[in-house]
Amino acid sequence: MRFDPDKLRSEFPILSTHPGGRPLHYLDNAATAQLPRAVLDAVSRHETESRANVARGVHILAERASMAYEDARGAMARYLNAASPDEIAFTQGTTAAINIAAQGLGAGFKPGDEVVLSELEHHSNIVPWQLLRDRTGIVLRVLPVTDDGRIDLSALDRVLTKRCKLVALAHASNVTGAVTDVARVVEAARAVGARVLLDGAQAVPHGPIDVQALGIDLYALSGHKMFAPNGIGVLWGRQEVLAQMPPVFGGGGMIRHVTFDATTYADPPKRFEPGTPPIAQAVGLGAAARWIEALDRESVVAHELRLTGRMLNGLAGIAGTRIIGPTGLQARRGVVSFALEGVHPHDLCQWVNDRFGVALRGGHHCAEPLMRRFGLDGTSRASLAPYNTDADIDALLEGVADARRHLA
Amino acid sequence: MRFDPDKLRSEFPILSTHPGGRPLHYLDNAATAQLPRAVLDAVSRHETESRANVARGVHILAERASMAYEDARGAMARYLNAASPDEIAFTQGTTAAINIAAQGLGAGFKPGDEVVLSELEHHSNIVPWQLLRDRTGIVLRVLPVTDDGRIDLSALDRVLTKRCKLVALAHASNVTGAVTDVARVVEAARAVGARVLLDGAQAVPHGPIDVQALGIDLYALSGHKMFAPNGIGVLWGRQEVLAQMPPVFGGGGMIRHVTFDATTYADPPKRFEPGTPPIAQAVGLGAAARWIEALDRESVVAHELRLTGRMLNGLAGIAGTRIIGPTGLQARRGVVSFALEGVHPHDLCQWVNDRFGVALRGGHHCAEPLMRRFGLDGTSRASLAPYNTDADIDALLEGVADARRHLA
Amino acid sequence: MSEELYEDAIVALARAAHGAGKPAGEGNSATIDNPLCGDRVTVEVTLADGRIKALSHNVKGCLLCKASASMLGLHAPGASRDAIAANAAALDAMLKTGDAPAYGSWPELALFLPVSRHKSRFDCVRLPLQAAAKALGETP
Amino acid sequence: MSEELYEDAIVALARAAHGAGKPAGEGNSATIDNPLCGDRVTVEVTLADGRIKALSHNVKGCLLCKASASMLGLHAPGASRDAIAANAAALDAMLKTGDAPAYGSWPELALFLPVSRHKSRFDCVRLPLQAAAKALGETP
Ligand SMILES: Cc1ncc(COP(=O)(O)O)c(C=O)c1O
Ligand SMILES: Cc1ncc(COP(=O)(O)O)c(C=O)c1O
Repeated sequence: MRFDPDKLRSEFPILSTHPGGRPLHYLDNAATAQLPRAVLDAVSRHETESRANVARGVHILAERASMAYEDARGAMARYLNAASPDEIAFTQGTTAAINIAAQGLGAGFKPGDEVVLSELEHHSNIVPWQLLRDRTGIVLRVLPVTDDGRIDLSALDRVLTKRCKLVALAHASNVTGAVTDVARVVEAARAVGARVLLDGAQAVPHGPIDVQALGIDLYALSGHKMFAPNGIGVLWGRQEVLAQMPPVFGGGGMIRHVTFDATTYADPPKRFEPGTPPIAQAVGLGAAARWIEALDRESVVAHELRLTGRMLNGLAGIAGTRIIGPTGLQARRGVVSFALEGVHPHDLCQWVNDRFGVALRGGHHCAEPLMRRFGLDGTSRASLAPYNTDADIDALLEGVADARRHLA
Repeated sequence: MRFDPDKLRSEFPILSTHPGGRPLHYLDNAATAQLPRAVLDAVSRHETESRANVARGVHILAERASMAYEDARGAMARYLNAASPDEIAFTQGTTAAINIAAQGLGAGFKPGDEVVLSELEHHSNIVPWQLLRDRTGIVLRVLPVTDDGRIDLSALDRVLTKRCKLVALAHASNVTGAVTDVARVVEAARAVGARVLLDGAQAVPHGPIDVQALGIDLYALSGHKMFAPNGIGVLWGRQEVLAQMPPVFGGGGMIRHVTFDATTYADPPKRFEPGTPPIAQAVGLGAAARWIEALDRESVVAHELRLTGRMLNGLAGIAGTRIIGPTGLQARRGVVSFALEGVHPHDLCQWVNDRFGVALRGGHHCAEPLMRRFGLDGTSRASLAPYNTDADIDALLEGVADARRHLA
Repeated sequence: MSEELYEDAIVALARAAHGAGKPAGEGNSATIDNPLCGDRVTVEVTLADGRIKALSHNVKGCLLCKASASMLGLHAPGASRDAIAANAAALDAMLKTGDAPAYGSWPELALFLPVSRHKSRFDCVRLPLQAAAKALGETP
Repeated sequence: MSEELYEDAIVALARAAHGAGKPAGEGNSATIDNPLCGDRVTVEVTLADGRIKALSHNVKGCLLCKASASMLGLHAPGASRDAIAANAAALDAMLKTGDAPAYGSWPELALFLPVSRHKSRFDCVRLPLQAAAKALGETP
């Protein structure tokens, strides 16, 4: 069956609304993707038929809620090809997952141990390591970024030393769309005995991941960027890696026994899920994973690549635009950042929103070091989902050209 | 207008389902309360009309989402009578809120400084302080519990010393239903210069709170127990208290500026909201607060007290039952724990579920120290919401009597 | 087959408490906690010629757990290690599939069939057999 | 009144850039960041007899921010502190209510009325006036 983006669109109620009286050209998917009926319904069915707290409850709603929650864990284990559902810890999102990893792994780091990041990381993969540095005296080392917005892996030799304990990088950049060559990173990390964490926030929306094939140790993701509700994410970790991490937050559900003198902790993943988890949101995430899996992956990839090419070509045809990131289609996702000379990103984004119904994101995209690398304060960014169409790209290009005429 | 619990019930879709083929007598509200239409609709409207990431976005959905999120903050500020919405930090729940408070305040504690808890605390108000103790060398001191399941405030003089920096107590117990005499706690804490944190998880479902009148410093709550979605809660703190707390988790949205050398942080509450927050869930929480505010408080309180009395009397009439907690109606909520001699709580809960459609919770209720205090491994617990009726209590009492006949 | 968890026969089996008793410290003993509910089972076994000579158990737990321990106490004496393992496997399969237990299993296993619809209670029934396996030196 | 944010008049006001210039370091200067977008405004004022003798600003920001700074640069010289504060208050009220600015305000204030429907852009317009207030020694 041919992939039909218009049919797909009809599964997303919000895409047929007319906010501000105009058809919606939603190109802000890297910030948050929209929700298909399948996910909306799974959540609302859960809330109206199975809502209860999980674990320790024997009544029928509690049984249903526990099963739904563990079922979602299973769905995410499949989506990531984890060795076991026990490797899936639900968190509030990517940011929480990386913080838990930082504090958990950090308990085993010594002053002078090194963590390697890159210049294109999202703040959520920078600040947790800085907080850890402030507390433990680890050293942060930074891989530079090439002129076309990729992590410069030729610097791996220089930046990775024997003191490196962890390499923590974006799987795909939320600014340039560049996809990281993970095999090369893993090889370099293994050579110095370091672990590898990937920030998968921008990779997971584009299809299932095989964490085992990637050969990595930890993976972080957010639901809201992969067509699932807010407030849910995953920290995946290889069983022996999670097992070595002490708990980060404490509370109900993550303990074995509590006395005031000494408390013992549950095994992963529960150890990292203190308190009542985001149950309905996990159910939504499981539904989202299944929804993505049911798409014809090849067609979706081809569709997004074609739209990305159209966008890159179109922008190149507008005088004064500058692409921040790869200008080709190799090893990149449909996330396109650009600057328009003489026009502030917020003015551009406002213009295309107000007059063309195009939703972009403007600003530093929580990647200030990368902005500095390119001598910018911010960019405008268009980012794709499978439901985007030629009409969305046309509206974007028309809008940018129009903004240039009026504002540049 | 007279308060009509049956009319209220009709606002909760799940309450008219028949899980397991029986009418649902949901008495597990202290674990998780059910969702009224008003909240379900607010969330689904948000997801289908205003879904976007918050902050920094200028497109119309981003504007709507940001306004909805800040509007929810305003609603919670009103619900708690906070001095300003800036005192409301959204968290994943009570557990996350207490952990953030512990790590945040903890940065200012010295070895030997004391934190006072009580023997009836939920694990979520014990373990975070133990993790802090392990890291910083603070000392935990514990207020005992009286025979009728209240925090023994007569011990305040003995337990609070000049080294006490914080008193952290449940506002209401999730096991005994006892409500803490906050004025007395605050007076004793002030006398030694200590701050006061309340775990409000079991207090907020029963109506708006006035944190200013209480005279406390920090307050933690969960949405899912007050008719809001999972995955959202609040840490309220007086402005000057939050201002002194360093960030706990790092990421997007909580920074002022990021460089690899030094990062500066946003003011509260953003400082404590790294990453994409649970936006739709916050919207649901705001709607829940408004829904509670619209109830006729006096009638609801009278209704719940009457049902509590009926439950206490009824249980007392069944041989072999023992109430764990106050047997009177003064200073207590509709949370009733009991033991039935010779019957394990899980067997009792299963029995009343399978044969009478009554949803109770059995076990240690994440309060192992309290169980030990009463020489028990667990209790059975019935807990009320405004939508409960005499029929629910009758089913419970009939079920307990029946379980006794068959299992004791 | 009854739909009910607490048939009279299961209540009676729990009350019979075959093999109940504090560990005397003469054999291999093992304790397992149910992490969900805080219940705890201790099993002590004495072996002779590769067979179980005696088995005693101490259960702090629910009726299902006590009934399961009682079943174990009834059949373990004289049984081989393999028989214990086979019945533990039959129990797991029955709970998972909801089908009647494998032919040749202990007859009381069938009493626990209704538990298959209550995932939260699986561990209650499994705990005694897991503790026995652990006491017998197998990874539970 | 136009519904559009970027009327020609606002674009022209921004381009006119009244008062734009690097701070010379002769007066009181203050810098304010827009925490949301990283934009930054520096304002320098020189006072004489309680009135503003000169004002210059340096804006790293959007067109709305530049237009607002230009309005400030146009009217500040010769104005009293109170006039700055009154116009800042008028701006805040206009953004909040969506009503036309108070009588007697700077005429260009009205150009920013459409911003009242875009809460995310309020700070863009406010920033220059807040920086001026800060440079004048008021709490912004
Ligand atoms: C008194 C009390 N404190 C804390 C909690 C923890 O709340 P949550 O699990 O929503 O984080 C609960 C409920 O589980 C509670 O009843
Ligand atoms: C690459 C990357 N990492 C981390 C994050 C943080 O994710 P979240 O805000 O959902 O925690 C994002 C998105 O905001 C991202 O794009």
